[in-house]
Amino acid sequence: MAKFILKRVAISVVSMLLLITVTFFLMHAIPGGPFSPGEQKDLKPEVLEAIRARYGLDLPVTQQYANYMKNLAHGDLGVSMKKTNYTVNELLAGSFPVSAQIGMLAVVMALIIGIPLGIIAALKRGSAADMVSMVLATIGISIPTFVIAMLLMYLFCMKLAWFPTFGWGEAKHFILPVVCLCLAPIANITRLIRSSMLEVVRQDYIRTARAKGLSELMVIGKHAIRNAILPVVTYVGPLVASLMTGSFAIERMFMVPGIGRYFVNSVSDRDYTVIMGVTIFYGAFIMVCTLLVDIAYAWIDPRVRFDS
Amino acid sequence: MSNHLLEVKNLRTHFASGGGIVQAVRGVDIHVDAGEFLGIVGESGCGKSVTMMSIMRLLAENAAVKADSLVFDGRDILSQSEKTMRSIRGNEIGMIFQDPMTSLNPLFTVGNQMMEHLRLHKNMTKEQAKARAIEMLTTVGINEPEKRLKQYPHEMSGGMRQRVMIAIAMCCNPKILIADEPTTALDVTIQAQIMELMEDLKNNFSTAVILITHDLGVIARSCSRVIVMYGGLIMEEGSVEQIFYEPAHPYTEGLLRSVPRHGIEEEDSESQDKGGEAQTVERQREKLIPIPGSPPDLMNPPAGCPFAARCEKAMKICKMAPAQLTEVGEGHRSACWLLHSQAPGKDRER
Amino acid sequence: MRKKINMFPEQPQPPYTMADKDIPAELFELLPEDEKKTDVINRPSISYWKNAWIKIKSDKLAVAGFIFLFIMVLIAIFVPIFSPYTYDGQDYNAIYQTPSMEHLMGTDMFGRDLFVRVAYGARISLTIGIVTALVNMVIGVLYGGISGFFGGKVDMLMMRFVDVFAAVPSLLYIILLMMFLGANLRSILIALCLTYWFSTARQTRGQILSIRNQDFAVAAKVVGESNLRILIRHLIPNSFGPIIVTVMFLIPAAIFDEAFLSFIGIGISVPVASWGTLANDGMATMGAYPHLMIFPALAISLTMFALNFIGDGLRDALDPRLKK
Amino acid sequence: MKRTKKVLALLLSLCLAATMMAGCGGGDDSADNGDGSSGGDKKRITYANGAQPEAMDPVSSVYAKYSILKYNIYCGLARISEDGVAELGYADDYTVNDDMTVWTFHIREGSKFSDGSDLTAHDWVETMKYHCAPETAARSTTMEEYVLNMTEYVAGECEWEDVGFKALDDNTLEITLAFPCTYFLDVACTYVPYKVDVIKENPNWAKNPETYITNGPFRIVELNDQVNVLLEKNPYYYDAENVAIDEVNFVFLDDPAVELAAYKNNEIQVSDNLSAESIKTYRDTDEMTAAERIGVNYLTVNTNRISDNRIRKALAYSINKDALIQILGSTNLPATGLVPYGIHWGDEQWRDKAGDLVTYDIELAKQLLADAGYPGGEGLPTYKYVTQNDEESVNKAQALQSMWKEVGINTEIVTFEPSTYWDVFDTEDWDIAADGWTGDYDDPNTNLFLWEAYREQDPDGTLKDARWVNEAAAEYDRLMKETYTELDYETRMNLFVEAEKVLVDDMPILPVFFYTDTMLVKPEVTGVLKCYIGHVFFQYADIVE
Repeated sequence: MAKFILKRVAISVVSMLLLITVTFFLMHAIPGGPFSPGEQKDLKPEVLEAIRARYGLDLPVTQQYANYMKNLAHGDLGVSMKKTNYTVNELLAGSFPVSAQIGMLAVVMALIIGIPLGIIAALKRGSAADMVSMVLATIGISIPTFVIAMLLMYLFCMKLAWFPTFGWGEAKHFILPVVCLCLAPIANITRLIRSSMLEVVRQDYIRTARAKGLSELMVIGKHAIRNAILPVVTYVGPLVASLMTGSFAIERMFMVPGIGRYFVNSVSDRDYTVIMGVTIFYGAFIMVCTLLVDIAYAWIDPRVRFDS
Repeated sequence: MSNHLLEVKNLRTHFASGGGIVQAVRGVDIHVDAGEFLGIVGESGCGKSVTMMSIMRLLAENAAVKADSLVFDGRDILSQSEKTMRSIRGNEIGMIFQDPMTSLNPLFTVGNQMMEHLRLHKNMTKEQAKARAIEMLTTVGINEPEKRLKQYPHEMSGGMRQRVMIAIAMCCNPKILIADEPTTALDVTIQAQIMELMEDLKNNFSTAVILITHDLGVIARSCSRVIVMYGGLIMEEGSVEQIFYEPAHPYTEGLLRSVPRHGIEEEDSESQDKGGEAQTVERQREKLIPIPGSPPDLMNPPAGCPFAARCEKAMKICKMAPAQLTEVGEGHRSACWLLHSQAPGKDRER
Repeated sequence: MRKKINMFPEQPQPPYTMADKDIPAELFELLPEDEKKTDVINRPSISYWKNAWIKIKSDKLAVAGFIFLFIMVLIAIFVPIFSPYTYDGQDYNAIYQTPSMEHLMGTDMFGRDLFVRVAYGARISLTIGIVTALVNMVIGVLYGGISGFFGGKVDMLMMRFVDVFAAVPSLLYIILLMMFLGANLRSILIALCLTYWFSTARQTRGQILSIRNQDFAVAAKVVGESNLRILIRHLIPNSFGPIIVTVMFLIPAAIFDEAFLSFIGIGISVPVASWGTLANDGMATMGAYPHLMIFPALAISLTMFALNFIGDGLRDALDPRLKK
Repeated sequence: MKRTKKVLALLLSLCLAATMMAGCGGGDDSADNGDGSSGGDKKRITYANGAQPEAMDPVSSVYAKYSILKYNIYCGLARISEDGVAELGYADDYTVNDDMTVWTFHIREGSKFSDGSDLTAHDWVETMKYHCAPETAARSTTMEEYVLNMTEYVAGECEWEDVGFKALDDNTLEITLAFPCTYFLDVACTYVPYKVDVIKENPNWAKNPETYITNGPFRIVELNDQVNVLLEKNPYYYDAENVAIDEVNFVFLDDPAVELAAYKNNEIQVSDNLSAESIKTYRDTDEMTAAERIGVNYLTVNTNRISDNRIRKALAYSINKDALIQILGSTNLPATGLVPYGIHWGDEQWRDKAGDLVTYDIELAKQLLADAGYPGGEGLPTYKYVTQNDEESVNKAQALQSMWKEVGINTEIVTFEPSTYWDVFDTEDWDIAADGWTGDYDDPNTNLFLWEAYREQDPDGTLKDARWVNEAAAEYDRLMKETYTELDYETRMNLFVEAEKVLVDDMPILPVFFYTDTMLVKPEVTGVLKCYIGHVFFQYADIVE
């Protein structure tokens, strides 16, 4: 187990290095920059140069890269080039908890709703319940999130005015974003569980369990679900990572002060340090989530535990 | 006639499938007595497993079971509640399956899987169940049972897993053990060990065993009585000797000619006293003749004898009507028109 | 399947039983060889692909999906050709019209016919979906195939490479690449093609690994076929079913991502519009002219529906593990 | 069963942990959630500020997103009056010399910062010294070109002592200009004092309401990143007695559709980031006000590529501005020249007095095109039209594309993000580029100076080769140069008229719109001022039931 984790951590470190490097140079390769002369016509070239020098942008890119890596080694992600006075660490610390909060709620909702729905669909295969949950699940993955967000916004914020259109901190601000975020995962989990459940109930060990005279509750609740849940565990890792790090569309629509907006805005602002910070954070978070999922997987599935 | 432990009369099991109704079992009579070792043999798809699953009422929802009588231990199986059935399954009737690699749940320890129904059926405490599990593992010949209880199926070999399966099936002291091709997926040497184990268990626990197999060799060494099935019907039944030395049905003959019998070969080296049988083996090894053709389509079963199309002695009547089981000897019955009084001699050459 | 059917239909009474004593003697004549066979319904052994085809045909949702998609393709091809309107033809006397016989889906702020624009958007979106899926399939299958087939160090290296890149948030790369390449259809295709193939590669590798030691592959090796030939002729075709399913689900993913790029303003360039752009534009005036958003959103959603149903159908039909 | 429970328990605890984290992070916004609910019996106005200012620090903040906030929390030597014109602010008196180059302001006695500390003429000097110091490397400019030697100081070419910005005593500020300026009072509105000692001491001052010390009608009490800034009335403001509103909540909404919904729901009371839909909804109600802003939206033509001014004029005359305005659903006015409404000539609108120079005339456009040798556009290349990728710019581009197609001119639209657009603009790899400008003061110069030759220089001092460099341009420069020294008002205005005619006659730029500022204000809210440069002021506002 320890060896397995070590190996995974090693891969993650290499991945991170590569991620940082590729992002860094790709970011510098795209046209424009945080202090482009065209955008700041009214600034004297000398002043612009001074600003660029302050952020080390006057150095050759390779030198900037070296400096960045040096700071990174000390855990310093630098200061935002656009949001003056804010360090990237501060920005992440301020916005991540918000995204994490709604993300985690959405994950929990997705699990609580998706798993039973999928199980019911599989057990009552071909029944009306199956059809309904599958159609619902397909709807969930067929409508783009931003369209759903817009529709909910239109209906509940504009027409019915049940929810505020902006603001943050209270339960009423959470509900719509969480609903939007969890729809697609519910759909995916339902479908995943259904298909894995269908496969599992055909397995010999389920027949064995029945032949032992176990009740249906035991057969399904103990023997089938645990096996059927394995694919979901694999799915939940990346899901947790992507939901907790925020969705740009949702956060923009519902004015959520989360990290997801930095993800896109930093790129269009060419806020180099924030681009890097968000990427590193996101990449690391994904890797941690994947690692946790693998550990959880091994915990549930003894075969993996010993194979490593 | 209820003195049989299990008595099945005119069992019919049909499946609904996309294209129509599959008549998997089309009227089968089986009886098993306490302590008996019954073998059921036939090609895959002949209905032998479905018959057993029908008895256990473990078929999928798309199956329908009908029988003139299906009585186990004085109780009518078909009219029992699902709850009663659960108390029969695993408790009074144990069952083991073909592939030990997939028949155990990979995510639970062996001990967990052994103890769950012990606690359920016998109301044992955890400790009692554990003690019983250890005892059973020892009985089926597994070393260090306490350690094994904590292991997961994938940590064991196939043979050992089948022993565990047997232990699971036997630990509630069932009256009948149904073994559905228990050795097919195993190595030849392991096969012998498993069969030996089953014989021992039958003797020690006076459990009746129904052994389903397509391996005549396995039948020959262990069973006292044999049923030969084909196309959802019983073709022939009788004692091992009757079936092997006086087959009364061309299908049984065909089977005997087509199968190399490892089991017997091995037993051969162990027990020299069955010289005659050894000779048979010799003869058959010289000339292995497969039965041409393929089994009938049970979605549209033939009106007559299901084997007619492949039978080299088939007559016109064979295609028109099925033959009923006809007594040919003490407890030896065969369903073949050749046994009809008007039929020509059995040795008519084609 | 749930229909109540009589599970035990009446069986014809056999004309004779063993108990009959007066069966015509000719019936005990040997059955001629040619008459024997008539009884055996030797169902032709059905190949994997034929079986899949039969299954797919019986899957109503998948068939509906195929039909919808086919109609959508026809619309995409023919509506822009035969419509009296063009996707960029503006008519200031007809702005913001609601659906009518003249304009089936109404008109937008420039008086452009929305139906033609949606049809034209279908070209863009479907092109993006299909091209992305195909390119990724080719890259992924080859990469995964080579990795899985050669195994060992090659596999280790190739898969670590995939691991590393797959760990990276792909959307960020799509955005960066789009900015690098400029906002147009070609850039979208390049960006999506560069970032999607990891899952296909991983899956192909898994498939190849699981079958490369099966008899037929070993047999081919014994016969002396070259590695490449074994890979292309034997292994890849045999692992194609599950891969096709994965690739199938790439199409909706690509269409979605393109819509998202449009949403954040780096999609394809005006006046050409994809469904994503149309839906996004429609949002701006959703309160007053909901049709501008509803029709493109419907087009996206229904197509996603169709693609998902087809994907599900294909999975049921092609995935050998799910065989009944 | 047990293990399954464990999984659930793990998930739940993870969730709880996340919630707790969030709780800690969001702890400081518990008092107010920026949701616009009115705070007790206080008079509060909630205003949607568009997107959040990218920086709260006045030396780093470049865009209007911050300046609206800035002029509600800071006040300069002069301020914008209730009528929207410049009047004295923290200076209660001023004198100016005859050639309009030395302005001496008298700062009000007893002026205070919002923390109660003294505010003197030295604070203005310190502010300018800090803002313009080369080592500050400020991203925003502060009208430094007006002050003698200030640009040199910014560039590090001279000492602070040489700069014409001096405190003669605690209450006297003497500003020596680089050139004569009649409208300097307008400029003086922008000279606001920062609390420089705090700023220098605490680099994080702008993130904390405690250290965010200002001198305007309001001061900051709450700062929630990405959510809102809450202002309260500043009791130390010199004119505090005339500020009726207790609190102004600046919330950050970057989507006009959301803003409209918020306004409809009365979550915000003042909205000025309007979509076409909002304008359509409220156009004929009293809640909407539209006022001219001294800005003009125009297209710059690459005269190097389209050197024939007949083609440029054809482009200009084929723009149906009325239709364009209707399509975009805006309240902008068709630009008939380059000096917009809102610039005055005496008491009249400058534009009305100077007359219309460009109108929609498609026949003329076709004629011009034919004269240039391209009848029906035959033989013309497809022009590359570059623009930003925001919705309005893209819509405008599509409409223009279609209008030009009418006369046979084909264009290709290429969009860029705001962050790269101006770099692309500088590459001059385009034929037509979207552009626009909002002036700073009520004088034609604020718009017309844009096309003076010096603006078109590369850093090495040479003229950019793609820009307007022909004889007409030389004539234009000459006329503009005269306006700087001409002190007679009428003569000077007439020089501007002549210059504008030269410009429009050669058409290096194609005027499209004069901007108007639209704003929605709930009926119970009065006195919200939108000034001629588009800024919203709340100091004169009130809520009446």
